[in-house]
Amino acid sequence: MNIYEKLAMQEEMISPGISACVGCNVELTIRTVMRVLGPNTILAIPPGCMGGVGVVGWDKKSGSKTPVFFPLLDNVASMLAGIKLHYEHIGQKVNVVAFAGDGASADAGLQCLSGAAERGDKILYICYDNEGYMNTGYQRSGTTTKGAWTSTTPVSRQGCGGKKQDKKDFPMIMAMHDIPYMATCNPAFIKDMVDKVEKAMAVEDGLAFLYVYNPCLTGWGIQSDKSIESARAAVDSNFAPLYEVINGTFKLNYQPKETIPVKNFVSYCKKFSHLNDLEIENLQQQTDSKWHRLQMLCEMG
Amino acid sequence: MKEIRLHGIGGMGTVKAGEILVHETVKEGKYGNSMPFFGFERQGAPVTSFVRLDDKPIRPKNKVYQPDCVIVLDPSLLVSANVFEGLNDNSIFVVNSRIENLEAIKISDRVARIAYVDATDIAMELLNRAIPNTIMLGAFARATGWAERKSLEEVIVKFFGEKNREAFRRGYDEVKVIELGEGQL
Amino acid sequence: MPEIKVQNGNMAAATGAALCRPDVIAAYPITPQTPVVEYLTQFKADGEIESTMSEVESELSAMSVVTGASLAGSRTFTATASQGLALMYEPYFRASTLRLPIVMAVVNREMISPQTLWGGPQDALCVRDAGWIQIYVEDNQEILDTIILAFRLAEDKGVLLPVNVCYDGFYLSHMSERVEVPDQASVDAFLPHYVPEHIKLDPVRPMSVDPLTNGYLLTEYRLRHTQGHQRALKLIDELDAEFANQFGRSYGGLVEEYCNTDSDAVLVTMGSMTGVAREAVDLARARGRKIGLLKLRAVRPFPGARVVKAIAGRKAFGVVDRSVSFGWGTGITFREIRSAMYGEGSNIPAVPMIGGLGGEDVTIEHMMLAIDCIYQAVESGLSNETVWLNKEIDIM
Amino acid sequence: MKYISDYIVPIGPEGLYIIDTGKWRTRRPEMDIMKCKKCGTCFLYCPVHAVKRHEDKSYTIDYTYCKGCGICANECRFDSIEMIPEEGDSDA
Repeated sequence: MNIYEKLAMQEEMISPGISACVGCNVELTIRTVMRVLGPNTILAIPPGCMGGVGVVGWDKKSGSKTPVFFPLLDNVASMLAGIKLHYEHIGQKVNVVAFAGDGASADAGLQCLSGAAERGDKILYICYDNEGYMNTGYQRSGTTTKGAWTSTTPVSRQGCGGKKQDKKDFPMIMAMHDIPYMATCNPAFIKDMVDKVEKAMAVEDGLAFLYVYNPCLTGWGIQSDKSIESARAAVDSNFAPLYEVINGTFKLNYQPKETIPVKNFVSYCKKFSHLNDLEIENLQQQTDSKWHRLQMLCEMG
Repeated sequence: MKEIRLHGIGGMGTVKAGEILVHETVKEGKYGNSMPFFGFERQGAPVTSFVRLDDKPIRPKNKVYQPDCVIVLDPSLLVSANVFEGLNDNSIFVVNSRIENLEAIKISDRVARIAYVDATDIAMELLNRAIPNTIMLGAFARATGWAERKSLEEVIVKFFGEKNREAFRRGYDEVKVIELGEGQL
Repeated sequence: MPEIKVQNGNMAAATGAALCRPDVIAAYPITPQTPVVEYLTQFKADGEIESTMSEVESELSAMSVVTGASLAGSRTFTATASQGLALMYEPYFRASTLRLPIVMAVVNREMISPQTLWGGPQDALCVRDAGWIQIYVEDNQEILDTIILAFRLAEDKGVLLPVNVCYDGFYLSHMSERVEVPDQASVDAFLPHYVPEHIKLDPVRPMSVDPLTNGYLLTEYRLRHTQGHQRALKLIDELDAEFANQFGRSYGGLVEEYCNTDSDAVLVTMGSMTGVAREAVDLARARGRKIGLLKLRAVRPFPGARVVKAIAGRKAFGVVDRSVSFGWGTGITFREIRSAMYGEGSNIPAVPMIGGLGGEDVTIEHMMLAIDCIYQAVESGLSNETVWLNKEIDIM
Repeated sequence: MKYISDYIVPIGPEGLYIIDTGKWRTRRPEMDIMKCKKCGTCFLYCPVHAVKRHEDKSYTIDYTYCKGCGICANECRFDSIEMIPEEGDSDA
């Protein structure tokens, strides 16, 4: 069955009419992954964009049609672990899934997620990285790219500023927990994403983690129709590569036919518009060195 | 109600000895409580433990300030700790010591009976380790009569194994008891 | 058949919890609660309990795991102390506002600074308005019995609230004494299975939990939450009687009075210091003072009516607190008791006293001093400033 | 099982309701059937899943909740979708 048939066949699990921004690729991501996950799922939506837009609704009227709840920003993985322990205790199979932003995952919620990963709690954790606290007005987070404008890393009238620190390499941090399955996804690569959700669902011996790189139209200043195009550029420039780590083995899932410069990706986003050539060159160098490291890890098999 | 204070050194089983006394008294249908003095407990640091024994439920859940009996598990504590502090009149002093160590210190005149035994020596001989607690419980049972000998022996064997039966008996048999009518040693 | 054992307070707590057959247990070690975690994991290793355990990485996760499990329908237990409770605060508040019948032992320990390990209920008293039921106990038997009772209380359909069973660190947690352990069958008879009917995350019947809710509806939830506490106010007394009927032990329910029928003044205490207070009351009475004792057990819901009944008509009362209400300069329960008295129009002299902070011992001397202070108020007809008992004894 | 949810715990119908996101639209995507190659790209990328797939493998756009983002038009490799400005606010 091809991807079109598969997705068309599966029930839409998120009600229409949620108030995500026009063109939001996180809305696309949650709709897609929830179609794959299906009704036998308990969904956690911590504070963040998807909570804000109404995914925690009720009774097929709005939001998720599966059981859904708001965990706290900093305890997503632990609450899910508790739910999963209950279902394991009574011997019932249920997908217990987090759909959480980078703030709830890589910053405030990292301790709980790390603990759950180490303990091998059998949950599926999906982190959508839109590089900041977008639901509260675009503040910086640990995963914001260096140099990016955010409301807490402003740019001066002279055109200087933006985030001073490097982006936290969150998928790599999770991979190094030696969990059974870790994969990166991108909304421009739907088939790849669907495959990875299916693999993650099949994991039975620990935590499965999916990282989705979701450029934020409103927060980053991207035209709504370029939502997917800009996301694709992040992959094609090797800035946000697609790879998976299965029981410690790295595998590259996509090699651009022709790698584009990071500058091309950056040019989609107003949040980088103040960067000078040197700053963009630094981003390019960092991207190259991380890509090189990833290739080495993949070559190790 | 009888109140007891145990002085020991970390690693000697001071707290456990106090608990054993409670186990014995409860086994006999009576009441007791035992509580360590809570510090940062480490090997080699002084440890104090408090025990109360009674025929009826015991209400105070705190430290013992006026003990009727003091058990000292190591002779060094005779010098380094204030083992006579707050002692009740006519109290009983049970100590792991040779007679020479006792002769070197001033015994409180509130002590009416001294019971001493070289428990470290016996422990090294029987257990190959300087853990005098079960020997001292034997000495305590003999010196005070506040614990049933058989019953206490059973509790000790249950907690510490058969090897300690002999240790307890040696303590019971070898302890020397001196009545201090006039506060003289 | 019940079994007579010697247990320290932590073992009594672990044993009580085990008898309630929790489905999921998650706890993180912290002095002086650590042995509770060790005992429960040992029970599990030995096959004595069927609970699923989670060795969490923090108290934040301990509370979060039991919250999640309870949301899915499990009976859950955890335990903590001081800084651990503080770290839990966020999911702690939420457990009560989601009306999840979690039972958590709090092994009371002072809050830092300065760095301290020792006992004192400042930790739990500071979160008394986070919606939980809080019961403070006096001895190890009461720890075990109250945990069993706490599950009945928490899971009652009219209550549906989490319960803290609070006991003093070290003074009870590390003190060994005689404890009668009920047999499993009688506990099973007292405590039926937990079947959630108010909230459950289950794909069979999808529901959303905590949709964004406006203030109008939030007010309704708060109102119902307080009604749960009102129901608990009645039920704690009723369950005490039912428990006594089945197990032969009673603790007075919300409060316990001692030598208080003919008293002309009342001493109020809470927790493990109450035992020494009983001795002091006996001694004072032998010396001709008609002092009565009130032991506060429930702090939430606050047993206003029973407190008033125990104190009203006397000439004065005094409260020995092992906690500080900053800004008031008194102990915490003193303020609560005084509020209850004032609410009933009773304005007799009241003496706030603070003792035993940071695990300092509250001795018979302290309690005799406390009684003296209360009788000074009886004679002067005036309320006192806070008496800091340990400092006063040092000066004397 | 009937849950006793009223005001005990925050569950139930007090959540957010379906928003008429169709009203947000300033431009509407119009598909030229003649140019469409039924590749399904628009179906994959529509964030609100407004593109419907039919049994004959054809695709149409359901405007009920379409927010008019323009992703479908931008992604279509065959230029079969064009964004047309909405005329007035007749459906507002």
